[in-house]
Formats: sequence, structure tokens, C-alpha cells
Amino acid sequence: MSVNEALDQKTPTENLENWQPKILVFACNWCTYAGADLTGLSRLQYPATVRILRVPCSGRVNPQFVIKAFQKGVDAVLVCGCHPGDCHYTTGNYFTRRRFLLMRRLMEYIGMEPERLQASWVSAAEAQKFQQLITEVTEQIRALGPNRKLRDVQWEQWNN
Amino acid sequence: MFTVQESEIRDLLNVLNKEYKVFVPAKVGDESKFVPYEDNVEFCWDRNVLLSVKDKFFPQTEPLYKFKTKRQNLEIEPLAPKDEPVLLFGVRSCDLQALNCLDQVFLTKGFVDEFYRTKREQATIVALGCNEAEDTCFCTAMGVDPQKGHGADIQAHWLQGKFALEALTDKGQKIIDTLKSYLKEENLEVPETKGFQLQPDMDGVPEKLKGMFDSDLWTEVARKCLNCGACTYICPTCHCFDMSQDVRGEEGFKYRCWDSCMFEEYTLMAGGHNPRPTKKERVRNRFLHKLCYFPERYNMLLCTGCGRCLSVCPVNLHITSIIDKVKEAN
Amino acid sequence: MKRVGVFVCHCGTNISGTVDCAQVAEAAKDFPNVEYSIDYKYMCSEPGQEMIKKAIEEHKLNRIVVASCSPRMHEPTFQNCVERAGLNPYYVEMANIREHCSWVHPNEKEGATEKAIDLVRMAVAKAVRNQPLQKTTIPVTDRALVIGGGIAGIQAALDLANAGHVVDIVEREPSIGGKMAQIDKTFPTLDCSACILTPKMVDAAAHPNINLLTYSEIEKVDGFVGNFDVTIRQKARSIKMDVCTGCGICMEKCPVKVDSEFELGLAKRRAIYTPFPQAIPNKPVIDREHCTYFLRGKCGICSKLCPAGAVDYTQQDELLTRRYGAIIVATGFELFDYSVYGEYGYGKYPDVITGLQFERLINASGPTMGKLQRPSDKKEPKNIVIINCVGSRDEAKGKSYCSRTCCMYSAKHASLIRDKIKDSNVYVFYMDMRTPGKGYEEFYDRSREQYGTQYIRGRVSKIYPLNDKLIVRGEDTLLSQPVEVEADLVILATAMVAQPDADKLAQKIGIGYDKDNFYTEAHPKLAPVETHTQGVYLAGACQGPKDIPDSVAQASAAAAKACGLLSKPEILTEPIVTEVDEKTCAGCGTCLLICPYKAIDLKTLTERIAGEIVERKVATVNEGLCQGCGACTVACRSGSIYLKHYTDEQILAEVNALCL
Amino acid sequence: MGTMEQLTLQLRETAREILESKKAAAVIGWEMGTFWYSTAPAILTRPEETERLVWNEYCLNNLAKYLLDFQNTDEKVAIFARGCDYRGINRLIQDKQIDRDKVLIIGLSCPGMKDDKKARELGQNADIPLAKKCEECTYPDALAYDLWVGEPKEAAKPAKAEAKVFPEVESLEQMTADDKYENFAANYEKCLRCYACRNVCPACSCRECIFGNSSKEWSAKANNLSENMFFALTRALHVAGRCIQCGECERICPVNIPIMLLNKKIIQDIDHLFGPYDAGLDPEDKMPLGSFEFTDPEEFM
Repeated sequence: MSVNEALDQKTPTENLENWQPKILVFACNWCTYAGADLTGLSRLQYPATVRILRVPCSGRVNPQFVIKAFQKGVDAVLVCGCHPGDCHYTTGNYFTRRRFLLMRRLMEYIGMEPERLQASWVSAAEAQKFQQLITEVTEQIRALGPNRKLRDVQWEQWNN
Repeated sequence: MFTVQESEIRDLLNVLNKEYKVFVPAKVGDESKFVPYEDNVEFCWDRNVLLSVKDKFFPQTEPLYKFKTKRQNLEIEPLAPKDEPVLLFGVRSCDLQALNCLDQVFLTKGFVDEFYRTKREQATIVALGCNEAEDTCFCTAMGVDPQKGHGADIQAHWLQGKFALEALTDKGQKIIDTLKSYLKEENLEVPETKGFQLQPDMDGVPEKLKGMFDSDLWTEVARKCLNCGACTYICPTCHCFDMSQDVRGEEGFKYRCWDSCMFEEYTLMAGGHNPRPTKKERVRNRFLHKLCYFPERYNMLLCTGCGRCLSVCPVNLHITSIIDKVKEAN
Repeated sequence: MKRVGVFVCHCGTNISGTVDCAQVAEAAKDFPNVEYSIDYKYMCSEPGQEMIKKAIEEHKLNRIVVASCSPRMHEPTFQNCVERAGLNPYYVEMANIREHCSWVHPNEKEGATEKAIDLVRMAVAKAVRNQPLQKTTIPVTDRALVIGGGIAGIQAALDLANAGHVVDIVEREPSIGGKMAQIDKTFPTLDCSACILTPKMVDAAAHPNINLLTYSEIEKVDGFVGNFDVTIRQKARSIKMDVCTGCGICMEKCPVKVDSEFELGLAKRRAIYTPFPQAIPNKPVIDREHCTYFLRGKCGICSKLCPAGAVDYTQQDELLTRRYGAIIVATGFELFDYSVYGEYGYGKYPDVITGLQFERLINASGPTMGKLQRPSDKKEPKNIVIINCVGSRDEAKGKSYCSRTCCMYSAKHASLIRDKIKDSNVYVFYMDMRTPGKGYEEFYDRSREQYGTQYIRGRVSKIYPLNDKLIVRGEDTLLSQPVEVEADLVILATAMVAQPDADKLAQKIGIGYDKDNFYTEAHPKLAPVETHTQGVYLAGACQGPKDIPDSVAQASAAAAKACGLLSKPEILTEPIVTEVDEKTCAGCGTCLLICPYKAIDLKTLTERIAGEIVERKVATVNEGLCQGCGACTVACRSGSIYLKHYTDEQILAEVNALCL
Repeated sequence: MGTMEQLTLQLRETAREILESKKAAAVIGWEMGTFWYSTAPAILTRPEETERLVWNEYCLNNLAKYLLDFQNTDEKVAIFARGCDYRGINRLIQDKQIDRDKVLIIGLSCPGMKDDKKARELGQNADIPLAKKCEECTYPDALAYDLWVGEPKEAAKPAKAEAKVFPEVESLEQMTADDKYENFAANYEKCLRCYACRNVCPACSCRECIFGNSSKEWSAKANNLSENMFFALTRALHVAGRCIQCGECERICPVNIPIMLLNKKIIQDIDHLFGPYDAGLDPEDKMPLGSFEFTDPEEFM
């Protein structure tokens, strides 16, 4: 399967008109997940393009999950956690920060659009910030269109 | 023998391309491999390609069937192999002998591998003689005639700026007939392949190896091995594979993929026991399989002297030096 | 065989108002391993939980997925329900289709339903891979730590001590008492603040189970519930506490005079001082920043004069580490710095004072022995203006919240002034009068009818000095006309804000705090005095503005919670901790560098490899210390250390399910 | 070159003396390979074997990782060490796979080795260029050693700490996203998943790798572009902060994938983000991803 096949291949499952971006959010249980809950409690709206995956701490998010997600066809990944200093486990997010400072640059270096992997500190009280973040990322990804890079297309190839 | 000018080989290949999917040996970046013929292809006539034709018949990853489970019942949908007549132009004798080894494994002794068989039958092979050996070549020592490809339909030679074709089978003859307009009947003298630097003496080695299972030659030799899979994946005769599946929910594909006896997981048993725990056993197994077990089962060496493992091995663990050491061993 | 039951909750209409629950339940039917899928109005209700139990027996389910609200709210509920049905509680997975779905996508019904289906598919994929986990027990040290010696801290300590537990109170100031010690009278009963507080302070000091660590601060908090290793910095008092009799001679003779923090700058204190006469412990402290001996090495009068020879300049700060089972945070509040308000004079007019300063002026043991006088010229004020909501309910320059207590203590101040100075005029500028407590409205009526306070509904736009008066300009919105008062004294009812270093302490302990740095309770209704950090409880204004009755009530609640914890020799802990696969662990020690709790160590393993006896190092986890953050599992390249309930395989299953 | 022949003799003498006096149970060095341009690692245990040792311009293999084969013996092991071997040894000490006092380091001053692939092409009497990894080498000599072969030199000092910049990484960074991806995908389209790059790497010291272990669900055994890229990126992340730039992975890759492009990018980013760091200089210093600073750059506020 040559490189340009990987590139110019339209997203096999959805055609582009009613395509909805699929964004995976890793949310740490103590801050961002609670912040997302508060966004709900305050009835603040944001697009239904986001799926939140709960992890105990942003320090639990392995950069390899991000690559796996892009392989499986996610359009963007958001890693969220407590503000440095607020981590329930005191140091978890300091390691997250180092890992994802490197990971974002590495992904951009191999050609992934920087908007597709973002990280952001959202505390349990920042409902507004969470809403704005999701709305903003969704707009960015809508502009970029579906992600085809790193995509595992073996399944589709073997199917037809 | 029919000849065609090297400059017209592209027209000849275009004709063949109409009827067959033609693959030719080409330089791609720093490597060389068989690629579908296109006009802008950069041919690689002067030496054998790095990646052999093995994966045209025994691909590194090949889906075998699709399955779907719903509660207890299971549906299996076999995948029909693509019927696509293929023509491999320019396969060297060592690779053809390697194919012959693969034929033994996949087609004989009551086990016929359908996937391999259909690809093999759909393939028409034009062998290409070697004028000059590379420093890593030692096919003659392994009983392979560099100028005569085993089981090819046409034997070609690259001489004096011309390609000489000679039909070996009637399928080959039919092809030559269709290309008559491009060919000129003339006989060229096929020189002897020169430039062999390595001449390992295989005489008596398989029998001697039978008694050398416990020799500490293997401990010595295996110390420097990295246990990577480079030699096995580059070797045209290595044919070990593993089964795995790509599952999505309750649907999936069962596929076959290359595996290497050099990997620890290759012989890892379910209970955690590993009959070949350290690299000494694995290195020993690789060379015994090639030079002793395979000949014992199929009376044919599983090494055709192509020399690829000599060029890729990071630590210079060469089968030729193993053969020499076995000869010397008491 | 994994048999999953999916239960989709309507939550009344909270979820079904947007998400088509029936469709979600229907779609879940053909997810892998799903045997039973139903939707119901209230899953967390009694009938709802009953339905789960019945379904488990009937369909022999061994995995449960509940699609409802946030797991942060009802995961324990459904885990207990499932446990009662004989299933391991960790076979439950929740899909948050309320806070994360129906409530945030009201106008995208179709999108929300599709998202709900995705979330359920993810939960099913994770549930299928969940392993049964058993809670383990850890020992509980029967000793409590109360941080903050105000009324809340004292009350909590007394309740704990009376329940038979040993308590340490750590108070930053030289004496316990907190803000309440500065107050004169308390509403709504107008009984004297000291008369309520000082007996409790004495009880606390005298109680055999209570140790007072005053003039001390929290340096470091390690460990976890039942086993908090707290390092406390006991600042050097320069006084030998056991020798000093508290006679006070040193305080009279000390030549240095400095603004007294306790008197809020309205009076001076000496370099060697006790903050207020009824201080407990009633032994002085040397303020090393202003004491001449420490600044220039001269003087030393206090040590010369001290009959007991209790003064000891050589004392140094001491670091004390103790293990506690529970921590109650009662660090109180601070007043809003009103200098941001130009209209009130940026804090430069001496006769514009805060409510607390007024408490000092009117207090019998205050700087003016209770005689109300203007700080500028010591004259008795006639016209007094009280301004409410200074800094509260003001998004622009102040705090967005209402500080709950100002209306009441302004009414109290008005009543006290009118009572003390019969011919005085007291004007209270207010936006809304908030009198929520028992007897509060009646107290406000009395201050208006009986004491004749004049309440003006409106904001003060400007205060400016005119010869010795303060002209207070505002607007009476009820009469919709401007108002101007020539005031002798202006009292600002400033907002209650969190302590300036509240966030630092929270980070030390590992508890959450909100945008105003008030500490976040686990849940406003379900767990108002607990925090998300097990074993740490909250009491008093540090959790949010509140008055004394609420603070005391909360203190007793926190004490009760702590008693619940300390009364047991050991407690069950979350089994979500890490484990090491010793076969693949290479003993490289990278995980040791990551673990904030020092829960991982290297041990020597002896085993036979290929016929040889071999010793090698592998990592080992102390399940008690591990809090389950999982940061080590990412640092482990071979995946030898994994976090139970959040293994790589489980998370990958969720990611894969997302994209089926 | 005269001196290299002389050094070879000294090498053999030192090795023989060590094995005869039982100072070490084994000596790890290089011996001649099958062709004039090839050498191979030599792990010798008997004194007479030391005649096979050689020191020429093609001693390219990094020897450090062979120390892992001696984890279960408690005798010492001697190893000839150029700069890159020395850093490899420190790498394994930092991962607690070997301990320093069980290694007898014999320092050698490395002149920079020649490119064996070019040598095979150009022939014996052509002017053969240095190997790519040797051109960019910053530490040709071991920083600490127990013995030294050749004229004594004072031990090299760690280079001045400043953030490294790699020209090929810089040029790649300028390309558009699609071009970068096209380049990256084209490279890893060729990958055979033979794992030679992993098995030679002194930063890859796991007992069982997630890529050789189908019970771990990280990777599929299928060889397709997506899985190959996952392998490449994951290994780059795993050796982040550990890669000593020995360049062996790139040199021995059977299909010539420029693997170091990923490692160099991460090394460059670590230097700029967390301060200059050279892996394998001192096993005691903090690994960049095993530690953090409160003052780390903040991009996620």
C-alpha cells in the first residue's frame, strides 16, 4: 500500500458531507473530569463531537494511547489534567507536561497537524474553560477535516 | 536463443504488461526489489535484488479468512485469492532454487497451501543468469548453477548489451512466440559466472551436523548474535510464519505473518516454558534447520548461497564461516 | 464467559430529555458480550437497583454497565448494589451520559444519542476486561490533626477529644482563638464573643487529649488516609514555655512598639507580646523581625527582667514529624483588601474602617476599652455609615459570591452603636438584606425598629473628606433619589476571602480548591465536610464564607466524620493500585523515580533460568502507599508495572471501542 | 596505518594478560569479519583466542550491550571501549542492568570508523568516507576507564553544555505537514519489523519487549504501514532521554531507514525544553523523563 494511497484515501467509513469530528479526551478524574461534570451541572453547551475517557491522573496517559487512537481513526486527541501543583497525586501532571511537550513536537515532526494533539490543564472549577476548549478544538478539527495520518487501513483494504 | 537489444527491453516489457502483471528488479532508494513494471522504473540488472521474490508468493502479512461471531455461532468467509497472472522478469538462480525450497514446504508431503499454490501457478518466471557474482555470493558452493534458473519458463541472459531469451517450458515458448517481432534469432555464448570470493565446502557437512547438537561451537558462535530477525526476514528460503487476527468487535480477519526462530516468543510455550530459552539454542536451530534438518526431510539444502544474510547481518555471523567451522570441528 | 448487562437511566428527564434512552438500550443489545440491555427512569432508585439485582440472577450477568450520571457521584452506589447481589463491585462500569452528554448537548438530540451509544460501547469494552478486585485493609493511626485554631478548629478538636481520640491543633498565631477572638458581640443573640469562645479555648488547652501546637505551621504532608506523616514547623517563640508564668513584666518593659496585628493597626504591641489578654497559651512570643536584640544584638531587657528566666534567644525553629489518621482543615478566612476601591478612598481615610476594626474599637478589651471613637481625632462619632457588600457580589473588582455574614453583622454593628450612643444616626447602605438563619430576620427588624437604624437601599458612589467629616454620596433606589450623608465614621462590611496562602496549604495536603481558593468539598450535598482526599475533612470558613453557627456545626460534622475513621483500627482501601509482573520486570528502577508516594521498591528475586539459579532485582509495590495514579505505568516501557482497573489493555479496549 | 597495527598488538597483549591472570572472565572486543571491510564483535574467554582481536578502521559495532549476557555471572568482564561504547555501558548501569564494579573498561582513542557499506561499493584502494555516526561523534574517547591502550590521553571532559541542533532535523521541520508525513511514511513503509534496531540498542534494555509479546495488546504482528509507524514512534519515545546517539540502529537497518531522524528530534527537543543533556555520560544524573522541574516550560495553561 503506497504512501499516497494512505494520503489521498478518503475516510473509508464516512463521506465528507455529514462527517462529524471524533475527538478523544483523556480527562483526569480529580480535575478535568470533575470540571466536565461542572460544565454539565452549569448546563454549558459544547458540540457532541467529544468522547471523554476517565483516567485516574493525566500522568496515566501513555503517549502510545495517542498513537493507537490515531491508528483507529480518531480525528484529534486532547490530554487534560489538573494545573501543575493541583495534582491530587502531587506530581502526576509534571510528568505529563514533560511527556506531552515532547510528544506534541514529535507528532508535528512526523507530519501530524498540531491541532490534532493538544493538552490543557482544566481544573474542577473551570467549567467555562472546558466548554471553550472543546468548542475551539472542534472548530479547528472541522476545518482540518478527517485525519488519515497514522490510520490503520488494513481492515478496509482486506474488506474490499 | 532469441535476443533483444537492451534499449528495446522496455517495449518488450510493455507488451508483456498487457497480458501479465510484470514485475522487474529495480533500484528503490538504497534498496532493490521487484516492483510492478512502469516506464520510470530504474532497473537493477547488474546484481541480485536485496528483497527477494519470496513475498510475491509468501507475503509477510496475508489474510486467510474473515470470521464473525454472534453469541455461540461462528461464520467463516474464506477470502478468494486474487487471480492475477503475474510475470516475474529477471529472477536469479539462487532465488529460484529458494522458490524450489518453498515449493517443498508449501506443496509437498500431503500439505498443499492453497494461497501459495494459486500464486505459484499464476506466476510466469523469466530467470536471469548472473554474469558476475557479488562478494557475498556462494551459490555454486550450494549446488546452484548461476546461469540456469530452476523451474523458470524462460532463461534470460544479459550479454553484450542484449538480453538473450531461451524458452524452457512451452508456456515460455508461447511467450517467445508472441514476442517474435521484437526478437532476433542468434546464438550467444554464455560465459561462466566469475568473481566468487566465497567457496564454502559443503561436502559431508549435513551428516556431520547430525552429531554436533551438543558441540560448544554453538556457544562460541552465538555469543555475538543480536537475535534480531534480519537474517530470517531477508532470507529467500525462510518460511516460518505465525497466525494472528485483526478483530473489530465481533468481526475479524485471521491472517498469517512471517515469524523468526530468532525471536524469543517464537518457541514460548503457553505455560511460560521455552525450549529454546537463550540465543545459543536459537542460533544453533537456524543453521541446523538450513544445513541439516531440511536436507534430511527434503534432501535439499535450505540455503541457496544468495549471500543476503551475509550483507545484512549486523555482527558478521555468516553461514559460510559456520560451514567452515563445522568442517574443521573434530 | 463474560455476560454484560447494560442499564440506561432516564434520570427523570435529565437524560431522556435529550438522549433517546430506548435507542441506546436497543443499540447496546448487539455490542459484544451484552446479554441484557434495558432503560429505566431512575436506575439509582430502590426499584432501579432492585432491577439490577434481579437481572444479575436471572441472566447470570457478571459485568454491569450503568449509563447514567457521573461515576464521581454514583459509582459507589452501584458498586454497593452489585456487591449486595454477590458480584465483585469492580465489575461495574459507568457511562456518563448526563453531565457529559444530555446536559451539554440539549440542542443536538441525534448527536447526543449517538454519543451516548459510543460512551456505552466504551464502558462495555472496559467492563468486559475488568478483573475482580478485593479491598485491602490498612492500619489507622488513632490520632487527629486539626489545622487552624479558630472556633471551628477548637470545636472539632473538642468533639474528637471527648470521643476519646488524641488531637493536635496546629495554629499559626501565638494563640488559638482565630478571628472570633477579635469580635465583640455575636449575632443574633448579642452575647459577648469572648464569653462563648474563651471557655472553649480553656477546655481545649486543659483537655488531656488535646495538644496545642501554637506559633506553628504545616511544613509537609506525606502518606495517605490513616497514615498521614505530617511535618510541623514549630517556630521559635524565644520563651521557655514550661518556665514562663505569664506574669507579663517583659511585655511592659519592652521598648519596641509595633502595630498589633490582632488590633488591626488600631493599637501597638511590644516586640515581646501576647496577641490579646485572654490568649491561650497566655505566654508571650518574641517577634524577631522587630526585637532590637535580634536586629542589632543589643537590649535584652526582657531576659534581664524575667523573674523566671524564661527568655531564651537561642531557640531555633523545630521540625516535628507525627503520624495522623485524619486531618481536619479549619484555617478560616481573611478579609477582602478593600484598597482596590477608589470610591471608598483606597483605604487611605483613617475614619473608613472595616467591620473587624469596628469590632476592636467597640470591644471592652480593645484599644479604646470599648469607647467608640474616630481613629483620626478620637472624637465620639455621631453620624455613622455602614456599607454592605464591599467586595462581595462584585464581578469587576471583587468576589462574585455573597459573603453570607455581612448583612447580619452590619445590623449588629448598627444596633450596638445606637445602643451605645443614643443620639447617633446610623445609615446602612445595602443591596439586599440577607437574613437566612434562625432569629436572623427578627434581629434585623429589631435593629431597624427598636434601634432606629436607617437602611438605605442603594450603592455608595463616593466618599470624600470635607474638613473633618466624610461626605458619603449614594443613591436611595427605593426613593430613586441621590443621598448624601455627612459621616463621622464609615464602616465597610468587606467580603470574606480565603487565606492568602490557602492554595499552598492545599497543594501540601493534596486537596482541591476552587477559583476563589476556598477548599472544595467532595460534594455539596452528599459529602459537604469531606474532601476528595480520603481522611481529610473541612470545617469553617476555609471551605467558604459562613458565620459562627454554621462553622461550629460544620466543625462537629467534620469531627464526627473523623471519629468514624479513627474509631476503627484499620480501614478498607481502594484496591486500585499497581502490581508488578515479575517475569518481565527488568528491575531498571525507572518507576521508582516517578512514584510520588515512594510506594515502589526493588527487591531481589531468586529463580532458575535455563537451569541456573539466578538472582535479579525486580520492582515491588507497597499496596498501602500506592494511591493508584498510574504515572509509573507509563514510565515502564515493558508494561511490567500496571495499574489494576486501569490497565493498558482496558484503556486500549475503550479507545478501540470508540472507533468500531 | 602503523599505529593501528601496533595498537592491535597491544590490544591482544592486554586481553591475553587479563584472561591469563583471571582479572576478568571474558574480554569483549572486535575481530576480523569475512570481508576486508567488516569486523565482528568478539567475546573471548580463553587467552589463546585473543589472537583474533583486531583494531582497524572498521571496528563499527557497539559492544556495550553484550555485557547483558554476563548478568548472571559474578566475575568481572573486560570490554574495549571507545566513546560510544563507554556511553552504552553507562546507559546499562543507569538502567541497573549491570554494575560498574563488574566491568573492566579498557579505554581506546577512537579515530572515527569508516563506512563499511561505502567500502564494499568503492573497493579497497578508494578513499572511503567516515561512517555517518562517526562524522557527528562528540565523544570519541571514554570519559573514564580502568586501563588504557595506546598513548595515554587525559580523559575527555563532557562537552560544553549547550542545546544541540541537528541540520537534518531542522530541514525536515521546515517542510509542510503532508510532506513530512509522506517522508515519514515512505521510510517506514519499508520496515520489515526484524527488530535489529531494538536488539542492538543499549537504551533498549527490557527483558521482554512489548513488541515481542502478543499478550500485550499494544501492537499487532501484522506488517503494515500503520503498525510500523506505531513501532517506530513508540521506540523513539521509549529511548527518549536514553539514546546515546551511537547510530547503530540506523547503520544496521537492513532496509536503511533513517531511524536517527526521530531520535535526534527528541534529543534536540529535550535539550531545548529541559536543558542540555547527553545520555550515558554519568549513570547518576537524572533522566529527563524520569524527573521534572517546577519551572518546566508551560504550554498547556
